[in-house]
Amino acid sequence: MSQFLQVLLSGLATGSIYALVAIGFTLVWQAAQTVNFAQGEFVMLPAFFVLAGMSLFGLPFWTALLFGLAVSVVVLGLMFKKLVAEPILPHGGITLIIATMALGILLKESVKEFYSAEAQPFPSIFPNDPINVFGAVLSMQDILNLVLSLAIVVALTLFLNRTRTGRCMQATAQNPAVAEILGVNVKRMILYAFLINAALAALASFLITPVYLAKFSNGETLGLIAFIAAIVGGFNQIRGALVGGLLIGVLDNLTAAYVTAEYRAALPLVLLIGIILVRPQGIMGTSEGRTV
Amino acid sequence: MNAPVLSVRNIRKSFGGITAVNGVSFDVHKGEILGLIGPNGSGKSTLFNCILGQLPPDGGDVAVNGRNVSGMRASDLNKLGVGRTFQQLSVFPKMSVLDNIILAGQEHHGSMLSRLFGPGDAGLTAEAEKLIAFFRLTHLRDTLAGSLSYGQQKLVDAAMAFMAGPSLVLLDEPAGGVNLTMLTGLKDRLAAYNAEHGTTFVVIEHNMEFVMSLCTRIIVLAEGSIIAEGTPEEIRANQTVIDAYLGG
Amino acid sequence: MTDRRRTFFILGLLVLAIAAPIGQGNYIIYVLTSWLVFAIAAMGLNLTLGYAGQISLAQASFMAIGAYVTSLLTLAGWHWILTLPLALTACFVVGLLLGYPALRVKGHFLAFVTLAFNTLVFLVLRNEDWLTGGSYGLVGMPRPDFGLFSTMKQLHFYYFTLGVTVLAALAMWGIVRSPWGRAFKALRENPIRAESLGVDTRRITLLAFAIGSTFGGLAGTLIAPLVQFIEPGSFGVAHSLRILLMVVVGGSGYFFGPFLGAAVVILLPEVLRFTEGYYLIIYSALVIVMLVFVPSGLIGVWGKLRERFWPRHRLRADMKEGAGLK
Amino acid sequence: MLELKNIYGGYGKITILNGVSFSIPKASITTVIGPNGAGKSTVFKAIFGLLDIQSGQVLLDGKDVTGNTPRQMIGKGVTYVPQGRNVVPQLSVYHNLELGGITATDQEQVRQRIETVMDQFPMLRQFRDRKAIELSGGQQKQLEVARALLLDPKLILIDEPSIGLSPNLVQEVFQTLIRLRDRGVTILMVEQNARSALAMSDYGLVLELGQTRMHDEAAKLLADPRVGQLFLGGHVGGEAAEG
Amino acid sequence: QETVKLGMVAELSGPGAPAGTNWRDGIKIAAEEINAEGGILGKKIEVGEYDTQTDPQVSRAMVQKAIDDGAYAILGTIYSGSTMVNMLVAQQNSIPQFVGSEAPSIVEKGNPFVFRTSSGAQKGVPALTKYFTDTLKAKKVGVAWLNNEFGKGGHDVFVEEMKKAGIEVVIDVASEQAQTDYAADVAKLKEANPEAVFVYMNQEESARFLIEAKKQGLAMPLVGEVTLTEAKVVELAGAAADGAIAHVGVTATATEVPGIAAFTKKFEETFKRKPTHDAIKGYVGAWTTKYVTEMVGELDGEAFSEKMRGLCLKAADYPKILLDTCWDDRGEMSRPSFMVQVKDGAPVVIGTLPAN
Ligand SMILES: Nc1ncnc2c1ncn2[C@@H]1O[C@H](COP(=O)(O)OP(=O)(O)OP(=O)(O)O)[C@@H](O)[C@H]1O
Ligand SMILES: Nc1ncnc2c1ncn2[C@@H]1O[C@H](COP(=O)(O)OP(=O)(O)OP(=O)(O)O)[C@@H](O)[C@H]1O
Ligand SMILES: [Mg+2]
Ligand SMILES: [Mg+2]
Repeated sequence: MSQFLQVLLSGLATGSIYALVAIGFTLVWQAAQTVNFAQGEFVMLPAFFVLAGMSLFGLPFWTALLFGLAVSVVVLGLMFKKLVAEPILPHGGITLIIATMALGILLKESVKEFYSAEAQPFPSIFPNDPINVFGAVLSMQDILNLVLSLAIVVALTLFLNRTRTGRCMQATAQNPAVAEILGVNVKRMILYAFLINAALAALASFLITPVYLAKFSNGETLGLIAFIAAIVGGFNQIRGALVGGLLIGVLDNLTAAYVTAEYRAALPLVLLIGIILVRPQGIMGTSEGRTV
Repeated sequence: MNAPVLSVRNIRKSFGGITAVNGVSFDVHKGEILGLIGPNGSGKSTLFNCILGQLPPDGGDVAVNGRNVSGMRASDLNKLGVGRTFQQLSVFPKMSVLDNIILAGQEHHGSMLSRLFGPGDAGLTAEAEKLIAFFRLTHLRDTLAGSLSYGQQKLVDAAMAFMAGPSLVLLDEPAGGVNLTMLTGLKDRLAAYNAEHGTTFVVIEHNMEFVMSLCTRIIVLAEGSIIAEGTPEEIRANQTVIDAYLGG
Repeated sequence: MTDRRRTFFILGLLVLAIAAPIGQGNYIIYVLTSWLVFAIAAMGLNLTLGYAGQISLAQASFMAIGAYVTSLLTLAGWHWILTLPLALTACFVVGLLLGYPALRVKGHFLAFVTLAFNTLVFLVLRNEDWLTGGSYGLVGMPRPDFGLFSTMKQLHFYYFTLGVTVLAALAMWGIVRSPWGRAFKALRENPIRAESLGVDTRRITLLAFAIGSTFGGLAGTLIAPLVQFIEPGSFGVAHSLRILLMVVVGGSGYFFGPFLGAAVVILLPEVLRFTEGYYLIIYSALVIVMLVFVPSGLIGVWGKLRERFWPRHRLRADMKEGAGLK
Repeated sequence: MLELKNIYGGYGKITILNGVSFSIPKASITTVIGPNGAGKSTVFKAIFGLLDIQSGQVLLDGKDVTGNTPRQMIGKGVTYVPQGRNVVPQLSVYHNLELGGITATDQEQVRQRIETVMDQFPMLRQFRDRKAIELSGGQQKQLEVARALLLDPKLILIDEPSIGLSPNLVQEVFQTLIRLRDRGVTILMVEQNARSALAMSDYGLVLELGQTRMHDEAAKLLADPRVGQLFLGGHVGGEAAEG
Repeated sequence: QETVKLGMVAELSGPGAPAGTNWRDGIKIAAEEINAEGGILGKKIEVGEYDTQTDPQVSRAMVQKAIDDGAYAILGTIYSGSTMVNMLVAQQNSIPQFVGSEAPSIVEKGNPFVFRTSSGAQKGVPALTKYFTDTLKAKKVGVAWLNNEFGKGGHDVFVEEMKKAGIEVVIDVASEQAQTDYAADVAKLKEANPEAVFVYMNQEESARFLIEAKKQGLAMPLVGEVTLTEAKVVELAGAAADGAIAHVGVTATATEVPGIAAFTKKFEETFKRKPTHDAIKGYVGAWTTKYVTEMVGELDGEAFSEKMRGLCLKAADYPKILLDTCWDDRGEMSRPSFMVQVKDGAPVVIGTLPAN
């Protein structure tokens, strides 16, 4: 029983991490109608900015976090938008997707070559003391991850749907040509989307790296699972990311504990294929409407 | 008497609370040119989509030449000789005008395998070029269809409908955006085709001059139901239609 | 390009391909051979992605299926040529299966579904070690021997591969030039409209995957005797991504794109050797730069340059027909 | 009000406009006609900053606005309704309307105007909270036309508003344009529904092969047998178009 | 010929990069030292670097390339999957090859040109058996391992050994490469409650495992082979690594061995980090090449491999070999090894095991 509870709670904790990353996917989708295949790397990188801040400039941890956040927003938000997204978006979605695949390789290899190929420890923001819940163990960090991802989902949903700026962002994503002739500042909207995404990625990075350890290759599986979480939950709804993330986290742990460890990695994939066959828009998603 | 070319029985379709088509039934006989008109949102396009397998209707039956085709996929219907155009522009933007038009005919030539091993154009280039010339697009023959003007794309769309030699064609607003002179040509072509091959047409159109001078019979739809049916003269004089649709 | 110029161009390429390995070391020949093998895999993906518009990140898994079928059977004493039909059929059938999700989802969703499929194949290959040798892989597959022509030598194996590549390219040429090719493009451009014109989009989608996958499988049947060792890790997602980048870098939707793309991906590490570990960084940065300026791939570079340096403004095509209203 | 001086421009290497020149006075309606592919829509794009202009000038109230961005043009009181479908698919009808007034400083006024246009096109009120993509073709066009009326423009560029609209609504739109003109707004319109359009216009403009062929009072164009023969379906002086 | 070319073929990029770069850097130090002492047979050595991208197919090409470039011996690779393929090429060309791989099968293929620089898993893991039977006196154990070709090798040998020793393996937990969430794994171990757990994973996985084990309060001894107590693991896992025990072949912490201390110092000065056992392996491989070639007296691959078989080198005579080392006629090596435990954040040698 306590094993079951442990597995369940740990699953929720891991799931909230997937959710944090998956939110980025759904946000970029709603605000730019594209998919960032480098999202995993976007989450991998900010931790290294922090580490670099500490080791290169000798910053104290909290200052280094702010530094990391700032650099992430500039590099992963501003520069990504200016140098990659904006020039490639007019060539079509698939081209941008492929560009972000290449970008993923670029970021990963750069960290490896210019920082380190080995994993690095990363200090935790919150005390890691175990908290006992009916015989199962959770950490403060786990609980905060959960709370934060919930809060972000609520905040972003409100922002996108209840503010004019949010709706302008959606308009830009869905039909940039129309947004432009209506006088929406299209470039600015795209910038907002990527800035928010970068900040979210940095936040996720700071929260998960104490557990994941900082390593150049962290983004690979994380990006994939988070994306699957986003699809399973429903790509066009921010809250889908939370639902999908938690679901995958829990199911993954349950499989590993009770079904098969060898095929554990297959579970999210099978879930993905299953969901796509029965409900392509995802659990929380809404269908995109009329096609003819 | 022969079975009607198209027989629609009690088609219903609603979208989350909105009834788009509310039990529509009608027959179309061989050689007819039937007009389908009605206010915006009265369910005309939805009706087409239900008839042609692009949308599953909530209820009702469709028969083509006496054969029940409910639930049949669009491509299979097309092989039975039913062609259509769409209200929105729907050419293949990154294919040349010529390729667009050949494509419209190729699936009717030979079997799947013979299309793999046969000639690259399935022997249709000459026919396609004739159509291109008729619609005055010769200078754009090898241009990508996506870079044509609105009206030109509409014409390519119309040309595609003639390609397969269909026995029944459903046209959704063929006239929108087409220049009046070209439109006269299109109208004449439709009438000639109808006279020559006995092809049956069902036309949705808001251009009354076009509908009235082309169609032999007109059905008026409003809020998903048929509110009037008759010859152009009868429709033009029908007060309900004038109030709901034509305006003063 | 006129037909005549195209014929000369192709013949020239062929002569080049025949002459290239002569007098080279084993390593260079090995590299050239893997270029051909990957070109075949990329050619298949180009059909699926470039012509039919179905993004697939599972091409490496079909190389895996082809390679494992061939390896297991040749290790059991079969001749390569006998394993070939089996391997290709297996890939065709599994390719049909992979196509099913594509009937429901498109674009990036599809990318991830196929990626998931690739991972599943990897897991099966690794975990079912009674059959596949698990993570240790299979080693020592013989190279085929055709009586007078044994491919044990590196150079012979190259010519053997070249022969297979030419046959594969001819088959692909036939497909894309036939009405099927047009139907594939129609699927990419506007599936709903294509369906209404009688194109059986369901069948065409599945075929796009099945045929593309079969080419992947063909590449697999060649990589097994080339490397003489296979293991699940050589067919992971990263390799599918690599093949995808070959297609895009070369020029997706262009017949010769995959050859160019495969050449770049396989040969670039050679050219950038002096940069040591940085070549992946440079390569990926170059890909991004290319996508910014020439999204159609390297095949489009020439046209782009010509436009840049020798711009030709053309009059509208109907100008010479003259105006109706004078 | 608006003046084009010898505009050349096109898409990539192909020159589509071969010297388009005309000027239109304030508070007038001008209808542009011409065969399909003449370059009518391209002229609108050139005015609104959506086209690479190779040479020539666009003047608005005597000021050079060549090469301005769409946002700048909106800032100068120009709105544009393109041909085809132009809604934001996943936003509601109401939010699509709201976007039409996104550049206005006084949002309260925009809200009031939305109420007004919803009175004018009752369908919009009925479907206020539905996604725009779910509307029928003609309903989407109504939404677009309504959206263009939310700002207080000086100049409206409107490209074939009648496509897909039922005849009574075409009349409604034309009446609205006339009311706007009477309030001092300048209107430049492309219409294939040319006879009724010219009938309500002050001026007509014939475009062919990317060049201005004729520019005259609308009534004169209507009466010109050559224009009728070439662009109005050959029935010169025939019965007036329905709708 | 002016120089002696050595082909350093290793995992410089891809997942194997940490191991490969250490291997390379160990060899760099050796090359410098060798050249400072006049090279091999009076000729300077030149180390060509070849990156396998941790891809067996590429590794095969790279060995081929190194040989085309005139390499006299191959140093590498570390990943067993790669070594399995590329050793065929070296064998065909009669080129001696020092590998860092520990998979048992490598020396079982009858390849006379392949030599290990550390003992294979089938030697290392059995050395541990004694620890389980005698020191821990365990009857029921668990095993947590990484499901790749490295982890599976160790796992299979361990399970076999336990069977022979009459110890029951009550719980067997496989995990994925790059796995980050060990909650379910640890929960399972906790539930089964064995007397000790054998942990066989790569560095980061080991660290993540230790962190989760500490969090859930896994109480039994955690025993590993080589990796579990490596400096990197201790750095990553922090306090969670305390108490972990491992059997190691060579370790930078064995500073009582003078050669190792000197190497460690030089390595730290040059590269500003601690050497791993991969670095020491590379170092030993390069030096062995020099020692044995000079014994043979000429650059001859066949003669070299002939000489290597059954060779024993004493650290007293050949100081850079670091420890007394022997190779059998299959290329397997044996030398003394250590038991190490992490105490207060640092690995400490708690015992020495003789060569087996
Ligand atoms: N996919 C859909 N989801 C929701 N509502 C829909 C959908 N498709 C159509 N509708 C609604 O059904 C009704 C009928 O639409 P339809 O497109 O058939 O009208 P129509 O008669 O073709 O109009 P128009 O003349 O404007 O083209 C409209 O109210 C429309 O909003
Ligand atoms: N995006 C484009 N790329 C290349 N050529 C284009 C593009 N858009 C239009 N053209 C070409 O420019 C010419 C003029 O197009 P335009 O859309 O201005 O015509 P139009 O007069 O508006 O016609 P219509 O009445 O059909 O709307 C056409 O010949 C068309 O082929
Ligand atoms: Mg309609
Ligand atoms: Mg136009």
